[in-house]
Amino acid sequence: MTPADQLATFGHVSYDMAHLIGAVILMMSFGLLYQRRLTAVIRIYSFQAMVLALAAAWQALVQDAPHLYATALIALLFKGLAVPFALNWLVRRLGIHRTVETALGIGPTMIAGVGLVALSIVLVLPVTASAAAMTRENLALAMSVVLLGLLMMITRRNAVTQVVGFMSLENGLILAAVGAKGMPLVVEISVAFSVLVAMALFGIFFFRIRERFDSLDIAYLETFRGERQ
Amino acid sequence: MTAFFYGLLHTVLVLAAAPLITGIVRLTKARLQGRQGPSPLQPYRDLWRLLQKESVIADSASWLFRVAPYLIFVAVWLAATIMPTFTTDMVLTPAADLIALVALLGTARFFTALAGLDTGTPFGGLGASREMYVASIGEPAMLMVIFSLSLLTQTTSPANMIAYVLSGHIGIEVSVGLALAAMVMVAIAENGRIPIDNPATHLELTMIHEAMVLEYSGRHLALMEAAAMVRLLLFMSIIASLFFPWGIAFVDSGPMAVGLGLAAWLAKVTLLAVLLGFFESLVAKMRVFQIADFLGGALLLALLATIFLYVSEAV
Amino acid sequence: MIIGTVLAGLLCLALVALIFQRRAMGAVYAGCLLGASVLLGDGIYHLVMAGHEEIPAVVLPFGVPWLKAHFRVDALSSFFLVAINLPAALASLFAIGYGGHVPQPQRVTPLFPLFLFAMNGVLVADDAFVFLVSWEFMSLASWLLVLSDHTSADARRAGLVYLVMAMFGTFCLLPAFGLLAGPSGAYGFAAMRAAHLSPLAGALVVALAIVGTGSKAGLVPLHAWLPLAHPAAPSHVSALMSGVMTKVAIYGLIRILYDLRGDVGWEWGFVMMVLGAVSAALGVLYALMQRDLKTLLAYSTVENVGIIFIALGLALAFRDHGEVALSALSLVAALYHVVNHALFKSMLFLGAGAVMQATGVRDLDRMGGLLNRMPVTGVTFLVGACAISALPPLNGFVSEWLVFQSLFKAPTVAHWAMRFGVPVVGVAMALAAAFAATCFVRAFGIAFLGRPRSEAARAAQEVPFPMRAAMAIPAVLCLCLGVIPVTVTTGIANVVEPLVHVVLSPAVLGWPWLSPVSLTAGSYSATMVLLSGAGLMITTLLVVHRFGTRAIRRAPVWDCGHAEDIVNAQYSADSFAQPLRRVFGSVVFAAREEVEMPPPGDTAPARFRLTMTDPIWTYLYGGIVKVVDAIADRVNPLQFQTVRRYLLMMFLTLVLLLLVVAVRQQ
Amino acid sequence: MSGSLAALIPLGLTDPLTGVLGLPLAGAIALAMVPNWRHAAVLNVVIAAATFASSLRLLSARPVETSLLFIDDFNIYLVVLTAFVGCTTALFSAAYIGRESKTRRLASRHLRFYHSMYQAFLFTMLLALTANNIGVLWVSVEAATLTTVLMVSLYRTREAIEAAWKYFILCSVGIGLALFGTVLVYLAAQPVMGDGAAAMAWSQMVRRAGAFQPDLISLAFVFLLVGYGTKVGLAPLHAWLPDAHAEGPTPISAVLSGLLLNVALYALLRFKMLIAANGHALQPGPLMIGMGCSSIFVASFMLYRRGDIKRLFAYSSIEHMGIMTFAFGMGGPLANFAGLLHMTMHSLVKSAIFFAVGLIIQATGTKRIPDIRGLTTSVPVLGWTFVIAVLAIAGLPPMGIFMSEFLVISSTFARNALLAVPVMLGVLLTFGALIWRLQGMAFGHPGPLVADGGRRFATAHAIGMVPLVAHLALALVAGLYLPDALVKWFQAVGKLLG
Repeated sequence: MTPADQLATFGHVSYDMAHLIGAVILMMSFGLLYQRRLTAVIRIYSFQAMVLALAAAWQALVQDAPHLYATALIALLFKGLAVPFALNWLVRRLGIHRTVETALGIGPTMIAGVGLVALSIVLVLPVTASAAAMTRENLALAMSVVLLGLLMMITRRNAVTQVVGFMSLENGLILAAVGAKGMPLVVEISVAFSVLVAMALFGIFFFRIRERFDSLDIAYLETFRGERQ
Repeated sequence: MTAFFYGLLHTVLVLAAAPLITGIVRLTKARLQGRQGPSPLQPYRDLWRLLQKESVIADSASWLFRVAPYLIFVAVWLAATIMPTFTTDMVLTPAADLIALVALLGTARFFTALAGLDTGTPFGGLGASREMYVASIGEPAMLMVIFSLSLLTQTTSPANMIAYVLSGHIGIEVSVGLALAAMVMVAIAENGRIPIDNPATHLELTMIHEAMVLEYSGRHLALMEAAAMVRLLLFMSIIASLFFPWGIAFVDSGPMAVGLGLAAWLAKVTLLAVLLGFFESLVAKMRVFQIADFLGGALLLALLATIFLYVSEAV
Repeated sequence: MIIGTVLAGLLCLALVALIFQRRAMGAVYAGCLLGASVLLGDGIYHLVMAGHEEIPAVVLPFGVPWLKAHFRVDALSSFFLVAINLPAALASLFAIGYGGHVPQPQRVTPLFPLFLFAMNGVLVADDAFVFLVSWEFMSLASWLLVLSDHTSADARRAGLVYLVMAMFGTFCLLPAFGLLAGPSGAYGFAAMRAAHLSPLAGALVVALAIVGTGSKAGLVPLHAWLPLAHPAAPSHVSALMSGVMTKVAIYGLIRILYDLRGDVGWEWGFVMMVLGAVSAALGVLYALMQRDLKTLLAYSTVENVGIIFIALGLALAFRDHGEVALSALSLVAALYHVVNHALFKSMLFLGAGAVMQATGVRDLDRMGGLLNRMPVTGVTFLVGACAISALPPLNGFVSEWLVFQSLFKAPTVAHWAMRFGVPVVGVAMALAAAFAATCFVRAFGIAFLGRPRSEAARAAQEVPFPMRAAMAIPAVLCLCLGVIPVTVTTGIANVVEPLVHVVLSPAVLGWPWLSPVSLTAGSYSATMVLLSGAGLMITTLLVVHRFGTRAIRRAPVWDCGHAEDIVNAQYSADSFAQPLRRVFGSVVFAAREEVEMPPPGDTAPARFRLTMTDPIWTYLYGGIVKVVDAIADRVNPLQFQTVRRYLLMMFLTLVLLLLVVAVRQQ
Repeated sequence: MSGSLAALIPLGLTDPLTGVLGLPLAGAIALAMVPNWRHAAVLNVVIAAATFASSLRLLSARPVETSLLFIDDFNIYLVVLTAFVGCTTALFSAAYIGRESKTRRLASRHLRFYHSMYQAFLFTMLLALTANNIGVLWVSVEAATLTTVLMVSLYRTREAIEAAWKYFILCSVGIGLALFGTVLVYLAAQPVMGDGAAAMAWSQMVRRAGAFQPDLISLAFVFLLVGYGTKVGLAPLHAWLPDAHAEGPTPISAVLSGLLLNVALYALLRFKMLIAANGHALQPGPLMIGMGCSSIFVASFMLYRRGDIKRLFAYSSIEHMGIMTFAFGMGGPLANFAGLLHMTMHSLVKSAIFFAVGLIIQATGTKRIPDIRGLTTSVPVLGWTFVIAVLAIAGLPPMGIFMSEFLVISSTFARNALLAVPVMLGVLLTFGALIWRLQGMAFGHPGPLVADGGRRFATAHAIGMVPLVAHLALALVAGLYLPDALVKWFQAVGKLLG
């Protein structure tokens, strides 16, 4: 048992903090699912990213793994500030109608979300009986966030919201990664790098989409669907 | 040695007796129709007359047309030669069992039909088509008769069948009766007798066999006629020898027995000829497409005959 | 090893043909002729030396790595080497004269040697992989040959059906071998012989083998491709496909059922027997209705395959009941018919090819009167027709006689199914025999006799020498195989000895008398029949010419007085078949005849229309196509979903799998 | 920091991997600078060839295994294969792209971008194959996705962008899930291996995988299966594949089918080995068998409705991936051997087919199947080669795919007949569809050809034929004879795959 492991036990502050932060992130995901208005969606996302940064920082402290501070910083600056800004700019620039029609009603979406959380807890609890309690909680929360992100991508018709859903999915991944004790930097780098490139791509896409069709509703991107001659 | 002699004798006899049998049938029918009728020897005179006439051959006919009569006649005659009638002690008896006999007759029919088609006349084709149609159902029926008999007697060779029957292994069998009935029907069909066909008719649309030989004349026609007569005798002999084999002599049963068998055979075939005459006078010819039902019936009877063998646990 | 070199040579020939295109055609076919003859000789040599010298198995370093490729020639394969390379040699000889007249020679010449190569490869294979590779290669080559006239839509359709059916057959054989080889993958035939299978697996192997080889041999209801594909190919190829390739399939069946599998229940024999009977009867009935000469011949192949299957089935049943002697008899009958059919069917197809070259038509109703114009072709075709109609003293009759003999002994297998099944099979086979005669009277009579039914037929010329030779040789052989049955049977008896472990004594009564079963069971002697027949013939000739005139007068046809010169007044192919069509066709093919009579006074000609449908096509294959179409329509929308839907599919898959894990953990 | 990517840089120059990984990386950068697309194309070929040459060195001298990179029996032949196909495809694209630019479909700046991306793609492929660290593996697969997305959208047509979008979204999500699985694997390994790079180095993990927390890696495998399975193109995760193949430039279709799918499957198999080494974890077999069957079925029925030649073969790729997944799911020496062989053969033959398709499209000017007729008459050499290639992919001997299908089906049937039946049905259906289409395209009266651009295009055409023939020749040889070394590797890997 390393000292870090001793810290990561029930009732201990480090555990409670981590748990709390994770829970908040999960709440944010629900918020994303619940929210209809585009700007609000973006705002919630940025908040989630910031909380994620907090979580990373906390883990860095607990595990005294300094490289996690880097992750925290990336999350804070890039995902918490830059991306929301860019998205807001896009929304304004393209003048997309504010409220986004959802494919699935809010109520059912929420129920499905709760179901997913339950599923992930059911899955994780027996799994990590051996592992540290903190890891376990983190894992359950992270998996829920991932699944909820996926759910959001499914239930929203609009490109921006889909992207947001994708990115909150990534948040879940990072949450899992930071929770994983002593995981080498490789993963964080790769995540950051992938998100970076992903954003770049989205940028390119939005640009292209705009120069071809004048909206972000991906229905425009689905007229052809492969040899619909 | 005796086998060779008897074989030769038989070869000559079947040929010699065939026209007589036909004559007897015609005479019977004439009498039943209240006519005087020609003498039973008339067929001999007809054949002789035909032999003397020149043969007219259609321009469109190929060489097959001229060769066919010989092939046909020889095939039928050979079959008749092989089928034991008054003694089983003959050289050629093992040369062909009943299956081979059927096939020999098939050969004859094959070439008859071809000859019918050769001149390229509508009637020839009509005859050939109908002949093959009749045979297509008649031949299987005959094979099934053979099948049931061979199941009963464990052999397909006529000589051994006769021996088996005469050795008294068989009581009265339902299936034998059925087989006989089927055999008779097949025989009628194969020889183109009423009700299948009418050898005397020349009303084109009803005829089968006559339509094929329509273009023949002179010696070729004579051969065709002779072949028909021999075939009739052959079928009568088959029925007589397989179903009523009594009196037939065996290997190394002396000349007395053979003589007896000879008498018995002539008696049997004469009787059959008369019966045929009676029968033909009684029934009317049936339409061409009913023949299928008639022969199908024969086929079914033969099949039943085999089935009944199992039922009666004879094998 | 001779065979190896020859096979390699065939491959080289293919290359030569590919490079030099048409210029090398004659040389290529000559090479094929040489190769096939060598293989033929080799096969005969092995047959003669059978037992005296053991041929070593050859292992070459390719194929499945840890297995290598095994080749071996035993009595069975050398017998089939003979049965296959004899027609192959004839076809090559024929092609020397014929090859240039096919629609697209450059698409045929390179593939012909490959086809021979593949078929012989199947025979010498000694492990499953080599066997199947050659088997597939055979299908491949013949498929391209079928497609050689690729501009005709029919040929393309035939090719498609053919190749798919061939693949189906392979996918039956493949698992069969898989079962024989077991999970460890012992694909060598030697290992398979030793393999012990569970009853179920054994049954599965047999069933798959029957279906797999049956689909290649053209067993009803798997025959659908055959009458399409065989006629579509050039005639010398059709001869190979019909006369030879089906035999390769038979070889495969015998190899699996009699060699690799020691014990097969009599039930399977019964099944094969029934399938064979159905094929025999239906096949010839189909043939009887065809107007296209080559299609007719193809259907008659179905019939003959059926007869062979009957014999093979009987052999199985007998073997399972310990009647080894009878089993040997039926097996001999089967192999006898194999070689016979290989001979006369390829001869007939070559004849059809000659007719097509001379007249350019395949439709019977446009031929006629060819016997006078093409004497050699005519006579050989006549011989073939007689042989295939099982007329003594030709070879066809001998094998059918043997089959009948063993069939009549079948009730000794004391089981009600056999006892009641056999008579029915007997009826079917008897019908088949009778129909075959009718069918070929029709084929020969309409095509070669009567008056020419078209200008093309009127202008027909006899074909050049190599083709005539290629048809004359088998004609002679048909007679030879017919008149010395005892000798042939003795030879074949040695071939089947290793399979049934008993030597059949074909002539209990001594040399010329073929009396295989017992002293009394029945006998046939083609030799004596022929001799005595000749004697009677001479007598007849003497008598007739001694006592009758020899005068002959040529005159216009009489025809009951009202002869008219319209050639179409002759009986046509359809009208010849009409009575049987009325009786059977209406039931089996839903054949319908419509006659449109013009109203009185109208001078328009009356019209006759005939429609026939093949129920097996309509229901079995049509059904399959419908199902596939329906499912394809259901599945196709997957291509046209929105990204969201695709994500949803992904999501559901994930959740499903997670649930699986969750359930497993509890 | 031993775990960071930075550790990649100080690779000894003597290390054979330097060439294999360094050359394409350098090439990517260099090609971005070359303005003239003709020079770029030639340079592209040269670099790819050099990469291939240096990859051959691996056969003789294997590099020492680090916690980041390693070469073992499994990836060595895949590396060589990838380098080879990369090289031949570069050659083909040199012949192909010229024509495209002439027909004004591509501006030269696009081409510049294209060549650079091509090398980048090769780099990511090779990195993924040689990666020992599962994190690095993930990174490179992700990078591969990004590069290919860019290349798929190369023609700025509406269809191309739509396809690229679909491809990007689906694969990013898939990749995300794969990352989650990777994290889970680390979590499973960490208690046993201790913190740090050791717990992500595959070669070290596989030795002690028996001690891992079974439930955790089971869970991980599910995420990895869905994640990497998306890139493999397993139904129902396959949706991106046909469009990406159809709308991108043909050389890209060739490498997508020939390389990317293989690499994704390779990643999946690495993790399967981990699970196989752990006795108590869930059996991956059934899941893979299920996915394989569903892919085979979906693909085989889809084929009957395709009117676009590139989509047709894209679906056939899905089917073959299904067969491989099925084979590995069955496991056992025979099936695994067959699966590995099938991977190799498929990437050779399928890329060859796409070469042929590219030339055909350029010759006939259409990719609608009904408009393509009588190729064996109009362009005999290409037509017949195409016929041979399709027959090979349809699984007819003497090509290698027949051998693998033979092994899969026969061994499966011997073990569990019922499992083999759907595969056989699917393969048969696919066969029917392919032959049906092939006959329509290759035979019959030839359709019209687009006006030929004279000698230059004739030579370009000839150059394009070279890789095509080379691939087929290899497939043919492999169908008859496999070198012993390859067999040994296959069998060794087969053991690990369980």
